[in-house]
Amino acid sequence: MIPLEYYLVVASALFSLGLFGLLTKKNAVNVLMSIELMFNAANINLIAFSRFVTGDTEGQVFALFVIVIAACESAVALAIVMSLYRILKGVDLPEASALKG
Amino acid sequence: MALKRPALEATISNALSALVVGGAAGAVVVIALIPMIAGLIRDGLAARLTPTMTSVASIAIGVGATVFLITQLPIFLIWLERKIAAHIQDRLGPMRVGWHGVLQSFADGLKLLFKEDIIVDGADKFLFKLAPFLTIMGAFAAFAVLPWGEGLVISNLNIGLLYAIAITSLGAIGILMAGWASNNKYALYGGMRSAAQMVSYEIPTAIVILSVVVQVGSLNLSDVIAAQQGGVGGVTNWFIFRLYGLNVIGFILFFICGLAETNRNPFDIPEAESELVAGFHTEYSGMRFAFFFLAEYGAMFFVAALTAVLFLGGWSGPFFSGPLVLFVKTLALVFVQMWLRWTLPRLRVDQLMALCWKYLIPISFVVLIAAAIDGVVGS
Amino acid sequence: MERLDTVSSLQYFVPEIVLVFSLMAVLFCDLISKNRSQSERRLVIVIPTLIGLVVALFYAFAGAGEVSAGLFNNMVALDGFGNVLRILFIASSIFVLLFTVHSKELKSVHHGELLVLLLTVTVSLIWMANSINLMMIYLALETVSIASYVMVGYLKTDRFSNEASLKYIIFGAVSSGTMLFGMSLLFGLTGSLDLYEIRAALSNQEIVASSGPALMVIIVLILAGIGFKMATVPFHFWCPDVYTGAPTPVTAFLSVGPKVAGFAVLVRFFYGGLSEPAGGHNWAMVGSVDWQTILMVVAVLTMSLGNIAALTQTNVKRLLAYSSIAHAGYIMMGAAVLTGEGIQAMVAYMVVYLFMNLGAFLVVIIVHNEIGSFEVKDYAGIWRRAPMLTLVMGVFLFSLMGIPPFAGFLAKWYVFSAVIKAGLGWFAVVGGVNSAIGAFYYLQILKTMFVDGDETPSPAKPLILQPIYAGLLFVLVVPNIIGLLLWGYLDRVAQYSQRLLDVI
Amino acid sequence: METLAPKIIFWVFTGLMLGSALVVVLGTNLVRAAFALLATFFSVAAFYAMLGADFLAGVQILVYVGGILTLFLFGVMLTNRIYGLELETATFQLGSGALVSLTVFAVLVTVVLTTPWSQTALVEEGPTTPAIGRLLMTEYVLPFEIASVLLLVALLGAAMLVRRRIDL
Repeated sequence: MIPLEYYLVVASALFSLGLFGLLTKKNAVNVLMSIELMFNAANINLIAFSRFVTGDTEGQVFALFVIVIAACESAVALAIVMSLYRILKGVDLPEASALKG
Repeated sequence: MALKRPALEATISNALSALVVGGAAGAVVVIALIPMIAGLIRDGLAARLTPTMTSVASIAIGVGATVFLITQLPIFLIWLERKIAAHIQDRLGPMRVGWHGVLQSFADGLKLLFKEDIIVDGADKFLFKLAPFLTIMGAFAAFAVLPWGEGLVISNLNIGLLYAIAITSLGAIGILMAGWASNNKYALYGGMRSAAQMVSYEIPTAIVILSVVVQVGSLNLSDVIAAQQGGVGGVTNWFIFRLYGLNVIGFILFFICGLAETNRNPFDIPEAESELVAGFHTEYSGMRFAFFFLAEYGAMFFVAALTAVLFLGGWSGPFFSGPLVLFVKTLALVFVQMWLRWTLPRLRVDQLMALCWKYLIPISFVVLIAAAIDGVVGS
Repeated sequence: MERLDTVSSLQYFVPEIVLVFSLMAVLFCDLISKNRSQSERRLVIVIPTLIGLVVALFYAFAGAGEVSAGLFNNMVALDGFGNVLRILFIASSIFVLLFTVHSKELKSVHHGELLVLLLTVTVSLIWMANSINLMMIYLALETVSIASYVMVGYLKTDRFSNEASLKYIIFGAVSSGTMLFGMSLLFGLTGSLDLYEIRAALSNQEIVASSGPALMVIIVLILAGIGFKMATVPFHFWCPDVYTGAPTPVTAFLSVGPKVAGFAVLVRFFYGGLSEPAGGHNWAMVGSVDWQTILMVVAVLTMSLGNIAALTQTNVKRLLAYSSIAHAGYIMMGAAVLTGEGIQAMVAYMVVYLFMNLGAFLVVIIVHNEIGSFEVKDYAGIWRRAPMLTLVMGVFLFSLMGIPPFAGFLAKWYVFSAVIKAGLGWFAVVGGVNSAIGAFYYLQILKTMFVDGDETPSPAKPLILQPIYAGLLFVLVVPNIIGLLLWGYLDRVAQYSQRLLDVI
Repeated sequence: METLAPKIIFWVFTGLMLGSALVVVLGTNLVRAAFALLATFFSVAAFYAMLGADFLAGVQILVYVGGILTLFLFGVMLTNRIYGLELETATFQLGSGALVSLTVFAVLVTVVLTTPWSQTALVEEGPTTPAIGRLLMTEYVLPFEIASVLLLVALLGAAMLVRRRIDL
């Protein structure tokens, strides 16, 4: 059996990769992808803990809600990206910098 | 007649690359089979075989049977479609290779195998090669949960229906990938249309499936069939006859959505040849093209089989039960699919979406709510 | 602490149910009025929204009783704190709804979805402020966020609105992802999602001894999510940009609703999950992490940065954004002292803040309707055109400064006295210095409005107020003027609000 | 054999997950990044299955692959010039980004490995669907209802934003 810590380390790696993408990517859609990696990392944690620590399905229910929320969030986020694209004809974040000060 | 040297080389290299592609295809099919293999190890034949034999024998049988089924079935279906089309249009169709052209598809397959393997300039080569495998994987991995008889199911997953809906969505990704990688605007439009269509129609499909799940109380396909056994003549317990006729609506909805999910007429705008050349597979040729074809017919067969399982009692029949019953029911539904294709005109893209969002989804919710109320009242 | 099941919880849940039904009703009214003229249609959707909010407000007042319980199997709390905030949220939504009616920015867009979103945010703010379960906190917070992303980007043909929305959603998604990761680790550490069970688990000495670093990481990660909603340093980046880009009524709403709810989550999380009552009005931390210091540092940084950055702003909305960051710092002071007085001070501050901040934004909306600009320099000469409006703005700004006769002073007095009572004199001094810095930029606006002349030679034409805005200004300004007279009421509210779930 | 197989599966999917995540964050081609996400989501689903959460694994594939990934692909393809494959995605602050994320990774791993998680005895894996359904209808009924409000609003908001017509 794979011990709990293995899953947690993999989740941490995934989370850090998401963070890295977030900090370095310019394209808004790519940033959103990196954020999805972070959500997935948290979900792995939740499910691993629900298997190894609590032994019930509470963590899985939480993960289920996270998936629902992630879906809603990416739908709205991509809608905003599309809407901005119509105005700017591009979705690189440094371009979207009319708001400054 | 001796071939000129360059031509010979070209032929050999084409044949070799086809073999490589074929080999890779085999590998992918095996990957698609992993859930089935796992299922086999877990429950499948384990009870009937001795422990030492279990793993080896069941893997061999499972893989062998499934590979045979999913590779040979589409070939037969393609021949069937051509014959049906021909007879609907008052002609004979393929007649030359074998009895009534029954071997025509094999000849075509052989031809495709030896065709030059073209990858267009400017294509994203990696994704271009990956797309057909993904599509065929999505279509065939779903077969893992299809029960053919009492205990005759490759992987008796207790989330079987969820797995079936989920894994078929891989096909949409594969098509989108093909459309993108081709670097051809018709292909891209076709791919995007197709993905939009599949994703939209997944909603009513899932809701209709849920209405059946509510009536069964399980996501396991074997349980779905078990719930339909008995009744007068072994027929009246089928779901299509239950819920005061509302399940008939569910059945029709599911069948319509099935057509749309597999991009069949009248919902075949993704590959509408009059608008988009051939849609997402415009640039594909040879073996890879054949893969898309196989995937389409595999998906057709699976959708028909799932319809039969959900509403028509699956492998349990009026007189006798078994794999053959399911096969006959499925073929009957496949025949209706083909019949529709050669009868109905194609929908426009806005009509297609309006049909889904304005009609199918609300109606499917009505069926689901009715099933839920019936369940509450019944208990 | 009583734990109620679903059915018996419903009677305490009437305002929320009213809000959910009215949001569906508004959606329905919007659909059936598709073929009407624009003004008719606006009426058809505004009226049900208003009715829903008013009815919900009525029930929220009626429901502010003495009971205290964990509703829906300990998902949300029913207690004094929550009841006060519930009224606060609904009241601020009513104000914002009336702000939108004649706003020039929102004149050309259809209001249907905006009002549905407003109702959704209102109801989910209530859920967010009352959640006592990690999953509820996360879900309610995300509902607030997702609805407000759309509200910020509501002017879809406007570049600023869209950019603000994109920034908001990216920062929001990042911070919520970070918070989620922290929550998942906390779930693993304590084996529970219920805040009170988490507190019980963290009181266990065995866990405390070995989990110091883990708890530290968890607190930092979760603070990222809450800090985003409160707009405290270092998660305040989005705030000026989003406040500037969003339609002004939405900005006004964001500066009150989600911020207050963020503080409510902070209180629920830290007072409910990570500390326990220690006699009298004091709380003691559980676990081995000194999070009180973290909160104090964040509070000091937040108000200093907010005030200093506000000094150089030329755009009114941006200036008010930094001012709201600074005010978040003052509210945070109340949260960091770990006493009942601290919570009282926070709630008192938030109640007063609602009136003064919404008032200031209303003046901004009115001025923008007239002159079409948010630049401070364009405010020159307003005094000659609209003396009453300028005076009213003066009251709001003096209140925000915390000058004695006005209500803002009362709010600051609450916070500073709570801090001094907890024996943190230096903390109060920092707050005082910050208030002094803050006075500068507020006075600058006033100076522009009163002293600077209008450069245009044409005679100033008087600014005509919409009657609805005049009424709103009156409602908002009166509590600010008679601030000191309201002391008694505020005191009662504050004391009532201190009744957190298990400390009555 | 019995003990080796899960390990092999674990490492295969770990490699697949992290490798494809690397493509997502390091790759220069946006569309490839989106398709690499497919492998990430898939291997996360495999992790769920290994952890005995079969229902969640199905939902992960259904929602992430069937929904979110398709959405991302549409997002990529609609917000870029879609002809020609030079779909570069630029990066910036590579060094500081790497530094920050490596630090975070180091901290997280240290915490994860040093904290004694209070583990219980493993229960037999079984179907989780009924248990999840029961929890959703009893203890978590309020979150369930809130989620429905959230879905409604997200649908409404997203549709409002992308509708091209500026309606009055």
